[in-house]
Amino acid sequence: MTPDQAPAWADVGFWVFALAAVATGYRVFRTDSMVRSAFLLLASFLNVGAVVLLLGGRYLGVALVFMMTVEMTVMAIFMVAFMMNPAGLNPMSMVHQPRLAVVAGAGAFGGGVLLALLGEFPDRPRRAGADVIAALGSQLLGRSMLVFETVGVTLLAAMVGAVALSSRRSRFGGPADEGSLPPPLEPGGDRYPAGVVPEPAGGHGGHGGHGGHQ
Amino acid sequence: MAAVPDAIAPLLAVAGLALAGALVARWWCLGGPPPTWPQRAPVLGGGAMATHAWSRYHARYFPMTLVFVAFEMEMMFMYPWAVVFVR
Amino acid sequence: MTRVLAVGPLVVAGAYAAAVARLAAASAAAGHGLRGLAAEPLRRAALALVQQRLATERPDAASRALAPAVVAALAAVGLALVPLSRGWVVVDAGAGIVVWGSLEALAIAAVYLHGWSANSLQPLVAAYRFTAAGLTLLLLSMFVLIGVALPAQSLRLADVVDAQAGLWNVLRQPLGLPLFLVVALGITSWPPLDLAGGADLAGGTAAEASGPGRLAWTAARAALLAAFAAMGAAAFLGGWHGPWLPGPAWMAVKTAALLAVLAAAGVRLAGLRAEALVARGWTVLLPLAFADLAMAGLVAQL
Amino acid sequence: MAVSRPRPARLALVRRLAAAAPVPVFVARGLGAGRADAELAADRRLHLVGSPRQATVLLATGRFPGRLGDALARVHDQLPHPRTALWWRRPGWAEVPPALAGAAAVAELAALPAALVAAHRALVAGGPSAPDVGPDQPPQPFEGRGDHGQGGEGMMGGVPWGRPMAMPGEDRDGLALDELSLDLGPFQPGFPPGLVAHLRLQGEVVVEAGVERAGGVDGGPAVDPVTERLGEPGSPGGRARAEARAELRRVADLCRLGGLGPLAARAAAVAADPGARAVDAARLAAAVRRSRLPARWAGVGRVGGIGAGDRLALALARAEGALARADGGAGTLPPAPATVDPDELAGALAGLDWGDAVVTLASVPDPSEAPRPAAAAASRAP
Repeated sequence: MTPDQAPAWADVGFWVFALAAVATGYRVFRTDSMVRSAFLLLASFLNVGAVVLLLGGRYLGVALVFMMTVEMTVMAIFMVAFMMNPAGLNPMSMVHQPRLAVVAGAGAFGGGVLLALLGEFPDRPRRAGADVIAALGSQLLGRSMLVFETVGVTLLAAMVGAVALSSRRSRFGGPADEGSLPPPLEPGGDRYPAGVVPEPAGGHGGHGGHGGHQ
Repeated sequence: MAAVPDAIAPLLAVAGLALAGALVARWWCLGGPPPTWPQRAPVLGGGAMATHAWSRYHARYFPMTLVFVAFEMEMMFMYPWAVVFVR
Repeated sequence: MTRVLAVGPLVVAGAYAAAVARLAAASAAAGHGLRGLAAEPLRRAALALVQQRLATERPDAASRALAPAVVAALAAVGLALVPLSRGWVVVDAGAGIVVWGSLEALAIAAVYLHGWSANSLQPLVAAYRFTAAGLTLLLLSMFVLIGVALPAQSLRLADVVDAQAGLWNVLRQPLGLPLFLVVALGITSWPPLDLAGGADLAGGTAAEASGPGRLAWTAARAALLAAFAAMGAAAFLGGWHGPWLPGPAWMAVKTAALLAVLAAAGVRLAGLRAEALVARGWTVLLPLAFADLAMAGLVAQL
Repeated sequence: MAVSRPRPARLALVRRLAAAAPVPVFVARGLGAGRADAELAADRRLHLVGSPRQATVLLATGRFPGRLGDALARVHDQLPHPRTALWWRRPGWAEVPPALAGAAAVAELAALPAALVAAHRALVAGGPSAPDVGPDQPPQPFEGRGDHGQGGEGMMGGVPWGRPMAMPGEDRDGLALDELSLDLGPFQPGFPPGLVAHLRLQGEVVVEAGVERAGGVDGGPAVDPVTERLGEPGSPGGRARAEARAELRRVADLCRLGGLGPLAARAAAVAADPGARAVDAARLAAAVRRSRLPARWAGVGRVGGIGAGDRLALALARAEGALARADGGAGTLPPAPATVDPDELAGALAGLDWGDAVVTLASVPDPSEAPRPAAAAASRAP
């Protein structure tokens, strides 16, 4: 379906999914639970995927859903592992540096709007019945082979790097983080993230949790 | 290859109706009186836990997930590739 | 629109067929007869409807309600994607195989959410176990299904079935179907790969679920298993192709046969622990899946 | 106070179907009955469930002194309504735990299935559902306290919704994530009677464990139901049969824990059959081997020299040998594995993941499940 012949339901659907994407995206920052936050972001992406599908991005929309689903699941696992109070049992704010975030968000939104209004987009409606997926494939195997290969090598480097960085064993067999200590919560301060015992002679096995940041 | 008809409307309709149907069915089921506090204690075969179960959970397969995400991104390029591979 | 509404009965029939297959296999393996099995799923469902719906002290109520509903919706989309006969498919998606992949990914997310939502240790452990195995199996599934797209030169499932008019994929790519069945068992958390429902965890993510909630979870996973069986039949067993019988009948027969195989595996084989499954998934099954894809490419080039 | 629920007429069909469903039974093993309840798996009218959330009937077997009574009360209240409790009680047990105050009692193992089915049907037809034993209070009072009225303070403090949050602990990976400490059991499926594990977990890995026999170490069968049913307690055949039966009950338990319910049902059927022969046990052993369960558990839970998989295989071999002897044949009876000291068992749990720890605890032979001649047991009866 080309934009000029989009039926009425597609217009309605576009607005419904677009608004749902914004609403769930807003809720990401208004919940206390890391898991809810991750899956609300996923819900936002699912709505964006539906919007892309309605705009005719048959592969792109589905691929977006696919990738974002696994990525948000993985993100939830990491956020639960590394954030204090991951379920938000005590209500807390999800927002850090709110002023900077507001400025950056407004700037990005303004930039996007300007781009949409002032930018020149190619106006080449897709032929009815064209197979976009095959076109994408021949592009990847043909003229844009370099993109494909660059992405491949980059991702391979990412895999190797991820294993090297996340494996605890160092090149010489010992623990990779031997002798290292994470930075204190404030520069020069003596409060550490919960669970970190600065002196090895702490003796109480890291219980107590040092309060953490509020 | 023949023109591929668009399937977006039925896809969204099936997903939406099924989700809504399942949620309505849940609401329709009775489910009895609201549980009391002793009924709500977590199941540990007669055992008990002092704390909430929700915590910073040590999944232990963090490196696997990182490799997986990179691998999966790579695979997303394979789908269009598969369509034209034989040509 | 009528096709869209036909998905409802398909989901119910699929869940029922998967439940009967499981009960029949269990009954046969236990040395009991098969008498009265047809009504058994109904009896168990009725009992669940009479029972009280419990909650834990501080659950994530929205996630708890959403997880079974999402799995049910995924089963519906899965069954809607599969062509049941020539020209009869509810969702004729041009990227059907990718839609199937996202469906598997969403199923993993839903199971994780189900285990997380109870705020109880045993469901939580099960959720994490399942996610590790599910992600591994997701990669396998991508390889295997890209393999069936090669000869069809399309990601559309109707084309995949059409391409098997002469020779079924199960013969062209013999590794594909067994690997896909492993994925089906793992992602729907069905025995023997019921990593989200281990007996050592008092039922895993469903350890805290009672009454209607447990019924919804079990039924939704059964329907998803049926969708996997239908997908396996379409992608590897030639779908609706076959002599004498009409197309839908062949699809029903093949789907039922795969459900029977899956159920028999569940009652006769001990499952792998999550750690072993992940390790073997990456070191044995993934190379096998790659070999399957390479072979599919070679055969398709001929 | 019995909880009554509205029963509209349109639910009549649902109730009729529900009454005919296999009875979901959750078993709480007390002292003095060993693993005898495992035999119920052979009855297809019953469905032994892994979580009390599934059950309509709580079956309590044996005595529940001291902390076992508290645990029983906890599990009792976790069943959804409608629910009831049934007590497999021997005459002469005076002590009644609070959870079983109003429970019907059954003295014979053979009479249990019918009693369970009858209790289930009466419940589903609208009979009274057992009220809670514990008070309707949160684990710790929280309402209206703390920063937001949820009982919590700051980020991690207080008792939000009645419980504190887990705090970080050391781990072998160097990540100081939260450590969960809990008591598991004594009624975790597969556990021997009265066994409670105190676990400290990081993720699903056991950092440190303790093992306790709640209700006392000497909780052995006060009255042995096996020998009693088999007639002459002193006869050598009866003794061998009792040993085979105890091993087969263990096999049924372990198969269920391994996710192989149908094989558990077969093991239970052989155990319950007074005329079982060695060949039945041999066929069962072959089916278990084919399932690959002993191989899967080969390296799991090495305590006292052998792992869980070997213990399962040994139980099958002992059952076969004992049944051959009971029939007057010359069966080879491998020696029983030695019971394990709780501290040694606890030491073996550290570093295992949840599944391996549970399998270890369930498979290690326990003094409370060994069969004894009724005469010897009777002298110990309270």
